[in-house]
Amino acid sequence: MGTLIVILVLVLFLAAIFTGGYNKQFQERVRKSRTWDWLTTVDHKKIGILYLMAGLVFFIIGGIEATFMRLQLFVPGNDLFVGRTFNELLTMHGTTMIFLAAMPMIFALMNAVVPLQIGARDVAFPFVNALGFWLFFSGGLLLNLSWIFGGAPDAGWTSYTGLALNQYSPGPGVDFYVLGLQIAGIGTLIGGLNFLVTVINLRAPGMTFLRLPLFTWTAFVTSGLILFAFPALTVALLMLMFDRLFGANFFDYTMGGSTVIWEHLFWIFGHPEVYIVILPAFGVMSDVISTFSKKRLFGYNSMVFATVLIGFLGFMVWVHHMFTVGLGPISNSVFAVATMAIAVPTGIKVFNWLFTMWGGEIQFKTPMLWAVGFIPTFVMGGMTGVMLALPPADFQYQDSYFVVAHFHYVLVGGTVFGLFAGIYYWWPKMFGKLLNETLGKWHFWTFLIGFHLTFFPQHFLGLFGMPRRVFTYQTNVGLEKLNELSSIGVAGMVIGTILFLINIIYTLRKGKKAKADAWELGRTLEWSIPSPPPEYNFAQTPLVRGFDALWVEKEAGNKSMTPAEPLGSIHMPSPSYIPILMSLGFFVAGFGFIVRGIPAAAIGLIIVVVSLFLRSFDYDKGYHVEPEDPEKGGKE
Amino acid sequence: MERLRVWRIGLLVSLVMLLLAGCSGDPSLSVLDPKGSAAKIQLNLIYWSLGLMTVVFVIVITIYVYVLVRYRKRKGQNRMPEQVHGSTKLEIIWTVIPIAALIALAIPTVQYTFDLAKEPPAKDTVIIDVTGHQYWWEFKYPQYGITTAQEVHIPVGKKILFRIHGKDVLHAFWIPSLGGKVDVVPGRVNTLTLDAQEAKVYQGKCAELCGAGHALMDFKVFAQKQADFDKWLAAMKQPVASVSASSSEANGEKIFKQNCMGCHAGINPNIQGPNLNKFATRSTIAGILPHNDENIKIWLKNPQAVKPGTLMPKIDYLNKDELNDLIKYLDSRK
Amino acid sequence: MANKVESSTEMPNHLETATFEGKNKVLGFWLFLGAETVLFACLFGTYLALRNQSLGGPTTHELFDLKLVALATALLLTSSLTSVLAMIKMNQRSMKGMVTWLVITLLLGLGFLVLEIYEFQHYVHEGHTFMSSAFGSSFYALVGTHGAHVTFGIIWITTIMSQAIRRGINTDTAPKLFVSSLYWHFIDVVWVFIFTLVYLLGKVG
Amino acid sequence: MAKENNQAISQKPAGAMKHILSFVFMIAFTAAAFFVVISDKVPSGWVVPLLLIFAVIQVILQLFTFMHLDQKGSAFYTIFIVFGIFVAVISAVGILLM
Repeated sequence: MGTLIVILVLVLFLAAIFTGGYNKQFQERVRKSRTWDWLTTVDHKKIGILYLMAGLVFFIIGGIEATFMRLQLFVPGNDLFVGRTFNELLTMHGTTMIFLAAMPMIFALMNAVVPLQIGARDVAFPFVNALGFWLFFSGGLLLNLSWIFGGAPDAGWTSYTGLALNQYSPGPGVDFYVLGLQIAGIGTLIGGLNFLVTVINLRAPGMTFLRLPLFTWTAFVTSGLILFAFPALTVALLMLMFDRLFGANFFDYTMGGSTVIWEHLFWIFGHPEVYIVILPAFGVMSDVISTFSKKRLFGYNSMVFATVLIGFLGFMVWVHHMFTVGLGPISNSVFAVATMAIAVPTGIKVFNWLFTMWGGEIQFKTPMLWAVGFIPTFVMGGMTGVMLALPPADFQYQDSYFVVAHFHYVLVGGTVFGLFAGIYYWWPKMFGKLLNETLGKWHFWTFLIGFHLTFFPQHFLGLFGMPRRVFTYQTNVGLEKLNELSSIGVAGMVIGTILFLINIIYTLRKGKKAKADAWELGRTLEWSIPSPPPEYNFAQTPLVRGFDALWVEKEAGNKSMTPAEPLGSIHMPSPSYIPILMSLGFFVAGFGFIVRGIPAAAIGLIIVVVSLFLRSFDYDKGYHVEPEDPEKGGKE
Repeated sequence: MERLRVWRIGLLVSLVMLLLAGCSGDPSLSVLDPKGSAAKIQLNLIYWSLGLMTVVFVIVITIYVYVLVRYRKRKGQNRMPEQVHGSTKLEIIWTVIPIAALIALAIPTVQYTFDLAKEPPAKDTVIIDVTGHQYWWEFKYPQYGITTAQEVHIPVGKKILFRIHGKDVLHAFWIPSLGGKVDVVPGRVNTLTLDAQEAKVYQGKCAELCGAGHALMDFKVFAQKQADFDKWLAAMKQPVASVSASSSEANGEKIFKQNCMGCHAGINPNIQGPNLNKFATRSTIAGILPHNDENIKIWLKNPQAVKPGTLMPKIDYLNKDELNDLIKYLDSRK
Repeated sequence: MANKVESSTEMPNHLETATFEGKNKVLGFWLFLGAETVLFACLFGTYLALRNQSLGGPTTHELFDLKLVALATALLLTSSLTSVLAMIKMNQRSMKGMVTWLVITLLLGLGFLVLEIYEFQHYVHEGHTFMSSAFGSSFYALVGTHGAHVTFGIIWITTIMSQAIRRGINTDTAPKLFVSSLYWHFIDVVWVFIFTLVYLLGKVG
Repeated sequence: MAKENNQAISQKPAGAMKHILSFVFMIAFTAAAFFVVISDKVPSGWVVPLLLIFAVIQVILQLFTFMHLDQKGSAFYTIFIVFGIFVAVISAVGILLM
C-alpha cells in the first residue's frame, strides 16, 4: 500500500507539471533546462548518447556481478556467495549483459551512425525511437530494482521453467525478470522496426542497397532479426507471467504443461538474439578495418550476402541449445547440420577482413587494435562453436564450463570487442572529441590479456567435468589451478574497464577536438559532416555516387559531398514528453503486477492508455530550422 | 608494438604449456580420460573436430600475422593502397573448402548421433531408473527390485540403460568419464546408454541449473566386476537386519521411526527423501560429505549449511545420547 | 518529388502513401504485422502442442460448437470486406461512404466480440477455464489474444474515425485509416487460422 | 505508375468488384472447410491437408486483395511478411514436433 501512495503522489506531481497547473514560472524553467531537453529529445544523436550511457552503467553493474562470481570461485569451498545468492548473481549477470548492456550499446551505435551513413536527417520515427529508449531504460531499471525489493531472479538468464515457476522460485525475483524484460523487449522491438523503415525509406539519393556501408547493412539485418525474434520472447514471457501471477499451466507438467515449450520459445528468440548482438560487431569491424587499412572492403557483395545468410540461418538452428533435451537423433542431426552451415558465411567474413588488410597500410589506432584483437578471439569462439554443433560431442560440452568459455569468446571477444572498436571509432563523431590514444591502448591490452586469462582455462574446466552455474567445486579433482587463473584474469578486464572510464572523463574535460573527418581516413558519409553533427545532420542531402561515398569524392578530388538539393529550411520533429510518460506508465504497471498491487498496475496501464491518446491527438507538426551554409564556415 | 605482440604470444604459449603440464583433470571426472564406449566415441569426435578447426585456425593466424607485420604503416610512409574490390576466385575458394571440411565433419556426426541413440537389447542390459530430485539422485533397478540413492553400482563391460525421470525441475544427468549427459525433464522419460570398461569409482554431476543446491548435486558410480556386482546385488536384496531390543540401536530405531521415516521410506509420495536402507554401505552423506559420524552430525544439525536449498529439515532438537543412538542405528543398516 | 506534390493536390489514387510520413507509417505497420505473425505462430504452436492435455476436463471434441464459430467467422469475414470498401471510399474522398462502411465494420466486430464472450462464458460453465489445465491455458491465451486484438482494433478504428470526421480525409488521417484497416484484415487472417486449427481441427481429432 | 493510377481511377467499380469477388471466394472456402469437417464423406487422411490448403488460399486472398499486396511498390511489404510467415511456420512446427 505504501508503494501505491508513493506512486500516486509521483503521478499527481508529474501531471501537475505537465498540465502547467503547478507553477507557470517553474514550468518554464523546467522546459528550458538541459535535463528536460535530454528527457524529451527525439534527436537520434542524443538518443544514441543516452543508450550509450545507460548501456555503460549496466555493463559496469553486470561486470561487478561477474567479479563477485569469480571471487567466489577463486578457491574451492569458498562461502562468499553461495546457493541462492550465487544463482541471483549469475542470472542477473547474464540478463544484464545481454539485454541491458550489449543491446543498448548496439542501439547506441546504430542511432549515432546509421542515419549519418545513409545521408538521412533523422530516423523514420523519431518519436518511436525515443519511446524505445525509455521503455528499455524503465525495463532495465525495473529488473535491477529486484535487488532491493525481495531478491533478484535466480533461475538463470534462460529462466528455464520448472525452476522459474512459483513453486521452485518463490518470491518476486522471477517476476522482475518477466516484467522487466517484457518492457525492455517492447522497447527493443519498436527500436528495430524503426531502423528497418529508416534504412528502407530514408536513404539519400544514389545510396542504393549495394552501396550501404557494412555497418548499416548489419544494423539492418539485426533490426530484421529483432523484429522476428522478439515476439517469441514476448509470448514466452507472457506465458510465464500467466503461470506465475494468474495460475495458468503452460509449464507445470503436473497440470499437463510442458517445460520443453519454454525452452523452444526461449531459444527461438534466443538464438537469433546471439546474432542480433554479434552482427553489428561484424559491421563495425568491416568499417574499422577498411578505414584503418586505407582500403576498400574486400568482397563487399559477398560480405553483404554472408550477413543476410547468417541472419536467415539464425532462425533455423535454435534446437542446438537443446540437444540434450532428448528430442531424438533426427531432430538433433538436422539442426546440427544447419548450425554447421553458419560457419561458412562466418568464414567468408573472416577471410574478407584479412584480405581487406592485405596490401593496405594498416594504422594501429585504438579502434583498429580492437578490430585486430577481435579476429583471433572471435575465430576461436567460432571454432568451439562448430565443435558444439556436433550433438554427440555436445552431450559432453552442454552445460559445462566449455560452453561458458565458448559464448564468452563470442560475446566478449566478438560483441564487446566490436562495441569498444565502434565506441572508440565513432566517439569523435558523437561527442566531437577524440578519446585518448594512450589510455585506449592500455585499455585494450589489459582487457585483452585479462579476457584470455579468464576464459581460455574455462574450456579445460568444462572438459575436466565442471558444470556451469555452480557456486563451488571440489578439491583434488584438478579444478583448482584453472579456476584460480580464471579468477585472476578478471583483474585485467576490471583494470581495462576502469581505464576506459578514466579515458571518458579525461576526454570530456580535456579531449582533443575532432575534425569532421576525425581519423582523416573516413570513407563513409558520417565523416563528411561536422563532429558532432548539427541537429539536422546534413545541411543539404548529399548525392551518393558510389560505395564508400566520401572516399569516391576524395578520389575525384572533391573536398565535400555534392549536394542533391538546394539549401533550404529543414523540418524537424518537436521534442516530446510522451515517450517518458508512457514508459513511466509501463514501469508503474510492471511494478504493480510484481507486488500484486492491482490498483498500481491499473494506474500504470491508465497512464499508458492516456499517453497513447495524447499521442494520437497530437497535432504538433514540428518546427523548421535554417541550416548554416556549409560554404560559410558551417564546416567543422 | 612489435614487442607487445611477441609478449602476448609468449604469454599465451606459456599458458597452454602450463595447462598441459600442470593440470590434466581428475581421471574419475574428465571428459578427456574416457572409460566407456560412449565417452570414447564422443572424445573421438571432439578430437576430430578440434583437429579440423585447428587447421582452419592455423591458416587464419598465419595470414593474420603475415598481414599485420607486412602491411602495417611504417614511419613517414604515406602510400595509397590499391582499392581492390574483391576476387571471385579467392572467395569461391574460401567458400568451397569450408563446406568440404564441414561435410567431413557432418558425416561422422550424424553417424554417431544415431549410434548413440540406439537402445541395446534388453536381454544383456542392466536397466536403471534414475530420478532427479532437487539435489539428490534416486536409482531403481526394476530387474532386481532394489532402490538406492546417491550411489549407483554397475557391472563392468555390460550395457547399462539409464531411464531418466523428472519430478520437480530440470536437471541433467552427467558422468563425464562414461559419456555425455542427458536432461532430466519432468513429464518425460529420456534414455541414456552407457557402459564402463574399467572397475573404478566415477563421479557424476547435475549439469542443469536446478536451484540453490545445484552445485552439490553429485553422485557416484561404482563400476564393479560382474562377481562383485552380483555380491552387491545379493546384499542389497537382504532385508535390513533387525536390531536387538534393548540396545542403543533399538532406541535409535525408535527415533528414526519418529523423525525420519515420513520422508525417507516413501510413505508420503509428495515428500520424498533418499531411501536410507543400507545407509551404512554408502560412502557419502548427502552425496558430498565423506561418510563418518562427525559428518552425519554436521548434516543433521544444519543441512542448509551443507547443501543450500535442501528440503531436509534441521534435526537439532535431539540430545547428545539420542543423536548418538540414531547414528548407531543408521550405521547398522547394512 | 514535384510530381508527387502535384498529384496529391488533385486526387492521388493512394492517399495513404502520398506523403513521406504516410509511406513510413504503412511500411512500418507491415513490419509490425510481420512481428505479429511470429507472435501468433508461437501461440499456435503452444496450443497445438498442449491441446490434448485437458486433464479430465472437457476435450476439444466435447467443447466446441461449430454453429457459433461459423457465425463468428461470417461476421469477421464480412467486416473485413466492409473495411476494404471503406478504404475504397476513403480514396474517393467520400467521407460519408467511408464512415458508413467503417461503422458497419465496427458493428460486425462488436458482434464478433459478443459471440466470443458468450462462448467463453459457456466454456467456463462447462469447467474449461484458464486455470483448469494446460489445454485451457493455451486455448484462452491464443483465442484471448486474438479477442484482445479485436477489442483494440475497435477502439483504435473508432478513435481514428472520429479524428477523420473532425479533420477530414487528408494526408494526415488517411495513413492512419489505412493502417488500421490493414490491422483489421490481419485480425481476420489470424481468425482464419484459429477456426481452422483450433475449432475445425478440434472436431477432427 | 501514372498509367496504372489512371486505370484504377477510371475503373472504380471494378476495384470494388474485385474485393467482393474475393470475399465470395473466402466465404466459399470457409464453407468448404466446415463441410469437410462435418461431412463424413471426405476420407480422414485428407481432412487436415484440405483444411490447411483452404486456410492458406484464404490468407493469400486476404493479403493480395484486401491488404493490397497486389499493388505496385509493395515489394518490401511482401518480403517482410513472407519472411515473417516463414519464421512463424518454422517456429510453430518446431514447437509442435518436440
